[in-house]
Amino acid sequence: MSLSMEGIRPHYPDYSNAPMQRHFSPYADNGGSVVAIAGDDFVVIGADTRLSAGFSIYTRDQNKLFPLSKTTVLGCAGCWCDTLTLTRILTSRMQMYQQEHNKTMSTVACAQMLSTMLYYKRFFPYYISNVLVGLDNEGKGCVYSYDPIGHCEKATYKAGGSAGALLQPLLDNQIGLKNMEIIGDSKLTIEKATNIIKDVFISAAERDIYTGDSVIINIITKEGIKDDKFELRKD
Amino acid sequence: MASERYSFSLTTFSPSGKLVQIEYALAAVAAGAPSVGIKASNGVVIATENKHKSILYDEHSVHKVEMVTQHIGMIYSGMGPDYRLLVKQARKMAQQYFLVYREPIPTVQLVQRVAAVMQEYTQSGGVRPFGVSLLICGWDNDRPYLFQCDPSGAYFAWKATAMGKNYINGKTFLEKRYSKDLELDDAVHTAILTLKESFEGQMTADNIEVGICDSTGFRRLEPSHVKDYLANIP
Amino acid sequence: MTSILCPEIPKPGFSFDNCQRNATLESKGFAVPKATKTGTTIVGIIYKDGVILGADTRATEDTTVADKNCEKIHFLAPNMYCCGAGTAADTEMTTQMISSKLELHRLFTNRVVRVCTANQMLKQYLFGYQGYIGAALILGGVDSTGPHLYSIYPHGSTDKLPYTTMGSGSLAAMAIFESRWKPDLTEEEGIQLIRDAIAAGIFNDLGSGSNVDVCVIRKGSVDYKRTYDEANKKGVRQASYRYPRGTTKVLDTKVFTVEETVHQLETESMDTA
Amino acid sequence: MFDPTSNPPPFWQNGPAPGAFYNFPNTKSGPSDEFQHSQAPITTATSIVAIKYATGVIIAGDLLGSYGSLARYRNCPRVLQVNENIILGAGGDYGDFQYIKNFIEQKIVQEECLDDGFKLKPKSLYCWLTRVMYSCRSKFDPLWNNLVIGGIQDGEPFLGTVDKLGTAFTDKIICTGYGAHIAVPLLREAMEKNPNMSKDEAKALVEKSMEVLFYRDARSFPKYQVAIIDQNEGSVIEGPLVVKQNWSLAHMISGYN
Amino acid sequence: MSLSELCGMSDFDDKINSEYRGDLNTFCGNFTNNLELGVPPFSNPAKNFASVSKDEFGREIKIQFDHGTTTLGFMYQGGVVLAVDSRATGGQFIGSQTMKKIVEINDFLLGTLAGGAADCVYWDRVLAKQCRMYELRNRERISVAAASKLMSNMVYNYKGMGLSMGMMLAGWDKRGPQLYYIDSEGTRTPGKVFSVGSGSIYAFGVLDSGYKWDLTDEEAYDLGRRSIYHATHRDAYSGGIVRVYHMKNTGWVHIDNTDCMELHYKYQDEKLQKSNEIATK
Amino acid sequence: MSILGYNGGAMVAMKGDKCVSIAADKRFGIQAQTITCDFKKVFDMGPRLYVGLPGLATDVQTVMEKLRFRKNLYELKENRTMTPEVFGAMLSSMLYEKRFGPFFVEPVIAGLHPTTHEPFICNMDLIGCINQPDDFVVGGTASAQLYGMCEALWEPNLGPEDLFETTAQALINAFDRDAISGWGATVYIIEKDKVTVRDIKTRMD
Repeated sequence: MSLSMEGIRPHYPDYSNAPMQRHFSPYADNGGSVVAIAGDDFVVIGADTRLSAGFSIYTRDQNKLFPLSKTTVLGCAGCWCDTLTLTRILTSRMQMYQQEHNKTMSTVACAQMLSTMLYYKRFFPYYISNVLVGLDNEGKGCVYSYDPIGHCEKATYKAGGSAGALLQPLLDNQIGLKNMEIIGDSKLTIEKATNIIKDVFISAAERDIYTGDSVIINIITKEGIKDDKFELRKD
Repeated sequence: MASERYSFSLTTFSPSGKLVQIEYALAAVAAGAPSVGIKASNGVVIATENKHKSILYDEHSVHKVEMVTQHIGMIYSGMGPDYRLLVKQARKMAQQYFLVYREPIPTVQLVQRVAAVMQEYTQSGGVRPFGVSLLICGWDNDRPYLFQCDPSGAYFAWKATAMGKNYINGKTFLEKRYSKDLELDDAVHTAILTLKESFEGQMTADNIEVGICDSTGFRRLEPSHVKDYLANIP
Repeated sequence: MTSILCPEIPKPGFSFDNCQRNATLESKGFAVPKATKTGTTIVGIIYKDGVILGADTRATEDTTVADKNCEKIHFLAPNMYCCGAGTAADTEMTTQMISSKLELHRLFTNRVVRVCTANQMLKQYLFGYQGYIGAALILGGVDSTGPHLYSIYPHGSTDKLPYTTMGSGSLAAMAIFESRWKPDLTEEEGIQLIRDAIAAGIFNDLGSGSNVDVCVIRKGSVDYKRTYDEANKKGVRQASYRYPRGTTKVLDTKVFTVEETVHQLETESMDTA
Repeated sequence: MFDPTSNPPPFWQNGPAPGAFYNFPNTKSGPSDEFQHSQAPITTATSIVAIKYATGVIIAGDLLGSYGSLARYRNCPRVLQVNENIILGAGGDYGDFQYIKNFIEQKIVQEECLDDGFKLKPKSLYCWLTRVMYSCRSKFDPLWNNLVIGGIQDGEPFLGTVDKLGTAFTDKIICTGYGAHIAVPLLREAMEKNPNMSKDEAKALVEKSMEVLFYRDARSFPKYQVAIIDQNEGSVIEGPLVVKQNWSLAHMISGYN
Repeated sequence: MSLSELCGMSDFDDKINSEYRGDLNTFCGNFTNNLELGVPPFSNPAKNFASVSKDEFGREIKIQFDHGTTTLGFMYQGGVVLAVDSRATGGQFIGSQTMKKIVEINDFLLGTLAGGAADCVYWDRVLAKQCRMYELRNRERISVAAASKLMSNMVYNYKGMGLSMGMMLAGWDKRGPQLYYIDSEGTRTPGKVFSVGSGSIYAFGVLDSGYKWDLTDEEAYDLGRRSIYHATHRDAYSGGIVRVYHMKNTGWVHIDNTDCMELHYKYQDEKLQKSNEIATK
Repeated sequence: MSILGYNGGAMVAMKGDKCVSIAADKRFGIQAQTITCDFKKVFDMGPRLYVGLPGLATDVQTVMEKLRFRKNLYELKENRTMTPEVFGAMLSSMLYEKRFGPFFVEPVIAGLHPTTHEPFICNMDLIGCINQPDDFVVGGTASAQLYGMCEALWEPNLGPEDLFETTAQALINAFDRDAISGWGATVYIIEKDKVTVRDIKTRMD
């Protein structure tokens, strides 16, 4: 009998049949999901606040959105230690740019810089799924999504992180208006975007164990960044 | 006797087309303790004689009325040891059915399966047929069922029937007394009366056994309960 | 005979027909998929008048929740229940099979089956499969000798304890027991303790979630409180996503009408020679 | 360096090559001149339990240094006062902890020497340790520790933790090791009922957690130390304290049966 | 001179700090030198990365890079036509249906990307910079041959490290239209007809049967479109929209983007019509 | 890749008001290669009983044949229509029998009770653990995407027409994000007196 049970066993410390082994791994999956939706003159990004590893919750209140400038916010999900490092370097790079050029880095430039920074670690990547949002030079909302090694794509909506696969199709349907013959009111307002983000997180919290506790939503308009928070299930 | 020539092997027909071993088995049944079953409008009753040859015998320790599942029970006329084997088989089959379909076995199905076992013993080498006839009663689909299984593997659905010693008298008695809208209580009464028809000696709660089956399931009546019924009998 | 020609109900026991093929597939790099695991917090305590069992209701498949409200307290016998953690199908089927065996045992012996009998049956069965049947169980019941509580591990070892926990949330639940359990709890205290222990598992262990099921077994009676406490409620959606009819483009439609069929339930008696 | 898939080093490593008398150290003799980092902790310490209460922070840890499954060193203090603003607790490899402790102390001494009136703040230490731990993990040479940093900054209590990867977060409750599984549920429950705990309540809670941990964590020990830092009362290390134990229910456990 | 220096304290501190202070530069090395990527702390990343990518619980860390593609390019009398799909898949999940797989390096140079998306985009960007530098230094556009050589040399440095890319470089230089194929193994070859990516075998089938040198422009576009469509239909990892570019002597022109869904039902109707015509005849 | 994803396929079943739906994609592929776009994955097991079998195509067909055999035998023997519950139990025990050498299918069952017309849906894992929720079940390679869609779209008491739209939209949008399922889809709406089968227009890439 060579039924591979090994793959599943180690999650259960109390009745694993494998000997306890301590093997160093530089990565951890700390979970979390990020969703972003861009509109004509705004962009909304939400991330859950659960930080977890394995089957335990590290903390229920971890903001995963990092405001980089007045018009740019980065949302990160994945390996938290990589996230901390990446965002810290990003912030200082933004600062350096500010001091060297005496102006704030634009969202577009920031998006490109992030891609280059991620690619630098091509052979030992940051394990993060990044979603960068902001207003571009014309004040239009934009969303950039990345794979772990820095492939960057501009979009109008994107879901990433542990529940990315659960959330993306609903966005395709509701924001991207895919596969519909009759399309009702397709005007995207801040309110509609925020509501959809809340709804997709409610759905994700039902099915993804790494998504839950609460959601922090940042609404970015030319007036600045507005915070919103809303509760999810806690189990 | 001519038929003896064909009785050396169970699986050999006699020239007249009979399997004489089965006839002998039926004879064993007809010589066995009488038992009765009656289907009432709201349940079934099965009853049998459980006479003891000696006063030293400890009553109520070995039963003739046996439960198969919550809603099916059975009794027999004929040979006790053979019966126990069939009870065991029946219970196992019922449990197996439940494990596969997560639904209690319908009485018909159980009867078919028990009958199939009995039939196998009329067609295999080196075995003999069972020396018992069974009465199987059950409740499903919101209605009662009463079946008889013979050593041949034949099974019959009855409204009321009697087996064992003096079964002809019993049946005649039942034919007279049976009515379609009999209540369970009356049926129990009738069943005991039928047994009494051919009963030798004093009938007490210790030498008959009664089982009833209705929408709440099958149960064997306690001797005290039987006593109450007996009290109503002249 | 008929059963050989047409095995309607197959032979009992496992079939290993596909093993060779599956091993070949695996050697070619196609991983064997994971069966649904119940991450699970299951607990049991002995209280003044009997046993209380508790369980959460989440079943996970890797990191997705496969079942939000599954039943982890399984019926074994009228005086015995059993909580299961581990491979969901294994716990389900093992308890069903043992329940069947216990029923037969009850019919043959004509008395209420003792809890230690069930424990022995379970451990022998699991030991026989050397841990390949991934069922971790908590067995609780009351019999003529009083309340009993066992924890049974997939390899067939068992423990008899006054309070026990199992599953991925077992440590969280055990913390609650260790700090609050005491002998001779009342039923109310017992249920509250069970609820708190399960809630600790639900909120602190990601493999456990949704609701709390509680089962109180006293001498002669059982109180199975399914969804005793709804620990978590699904959030309220902001909008309805009902589509106007005609949203989906249909290429081809076929309609089959279903007629009411009449079933004959009577069986005709067979003619016999 | 790190290559678990390659063959093990030859049996006769660093010895004289066939036909040679002696191999001088520091001359390349094998395919590898790199050392293998220790990828597993040796002497380990178990859980740390920490709570932030209304006016301060408590960090507790027992005194045992386990050598595998052997309870070998029974007096390994691992909560310490960094300066009057900061307390620190550590679990995991004890050697790595001593190394960290050493350079934190150096840092403090150096600051003292500067004598500019500025004191290291807990958030700064927390941030710095995060970078140190991350940097080590990126070299595949992790410091196998969980560090818990408590302190008072700007009049507010602060509690944060860093693990061996550099995963850092702050919370009101932080437990490491087995404590993360056993003590956290107790603390979270208590914290939910009483979000603004007083010092005494917090202390009692920690005491209870240490007791439960001692019952269930096989690498724990009944002697422990507590570091407390308070807005008003400054910081103090208490202990060694002894875990209250109650084995009265032992007779009820039939055990293997 | 502070007390600490008097006491000789700084040595220890410097050692610790120097180790961790350089982060800011060491994590952005490719900002200053585009060709330099971070060195992983283990040897042979292509082979060994897999053993690193498990977390402590033994669970696989799924670092899935965007992948997959069908791209094609061919030369004909009117220049070079490039056609690509737009799907990016991470594992089985479709990360994007709108990815841009043609990179406009300059007005006379186009690159297509297949394989690891990030690899291709990054190195195309580096190439674009180098081509521009060449232009500025030499006051003339770089030849396609030279550009492709630059590219293949750059990625050759990382051969065996796990880069995954197969790209085509199309351009128009002094010698006329050019088409090159370059991949991460260091292959670089000129040719007339290429198709690269997971769906290329399907694309080749259509492409080869319809290809001739003297196609008209419209025919060429349609051939490209049709080949990509058929590849997207059969290959799970290709899809989205078909982008067609034309490299002319005046520079590249973006012809159009067509959704595969639209193409499918259009071609299906055409097929139906044709079979109806045959039937009526 | 898991063997369940060798051929690809996505499936969903939902409960509505006095009706149930079951829908599946139509692709049959071998890993990345699409072989045909009219592969049947949902089979009728009775007038109001459908079973969907996503998974390894060879096992899909084997299991379907075995099921049909067992179910027909049951109906002949017991002279009554099999209820969805019994059908589910039978399938579950059939799969669990092969616990140590499973069939690579994760069945989805949808149907109405033959006499009470009570809606029934359930799914199981490959060794027969039944999951029987009140709202919807999913299966196949796009299950993560389907979970996300259904959690948002499903609402109680949908009539047959609305149930169709909801099921169809959930399925199409979900498999549009899965590389190895799609290529057309069929939606079955099962009601007391009729079964409506609709082929819907989807992306074909």
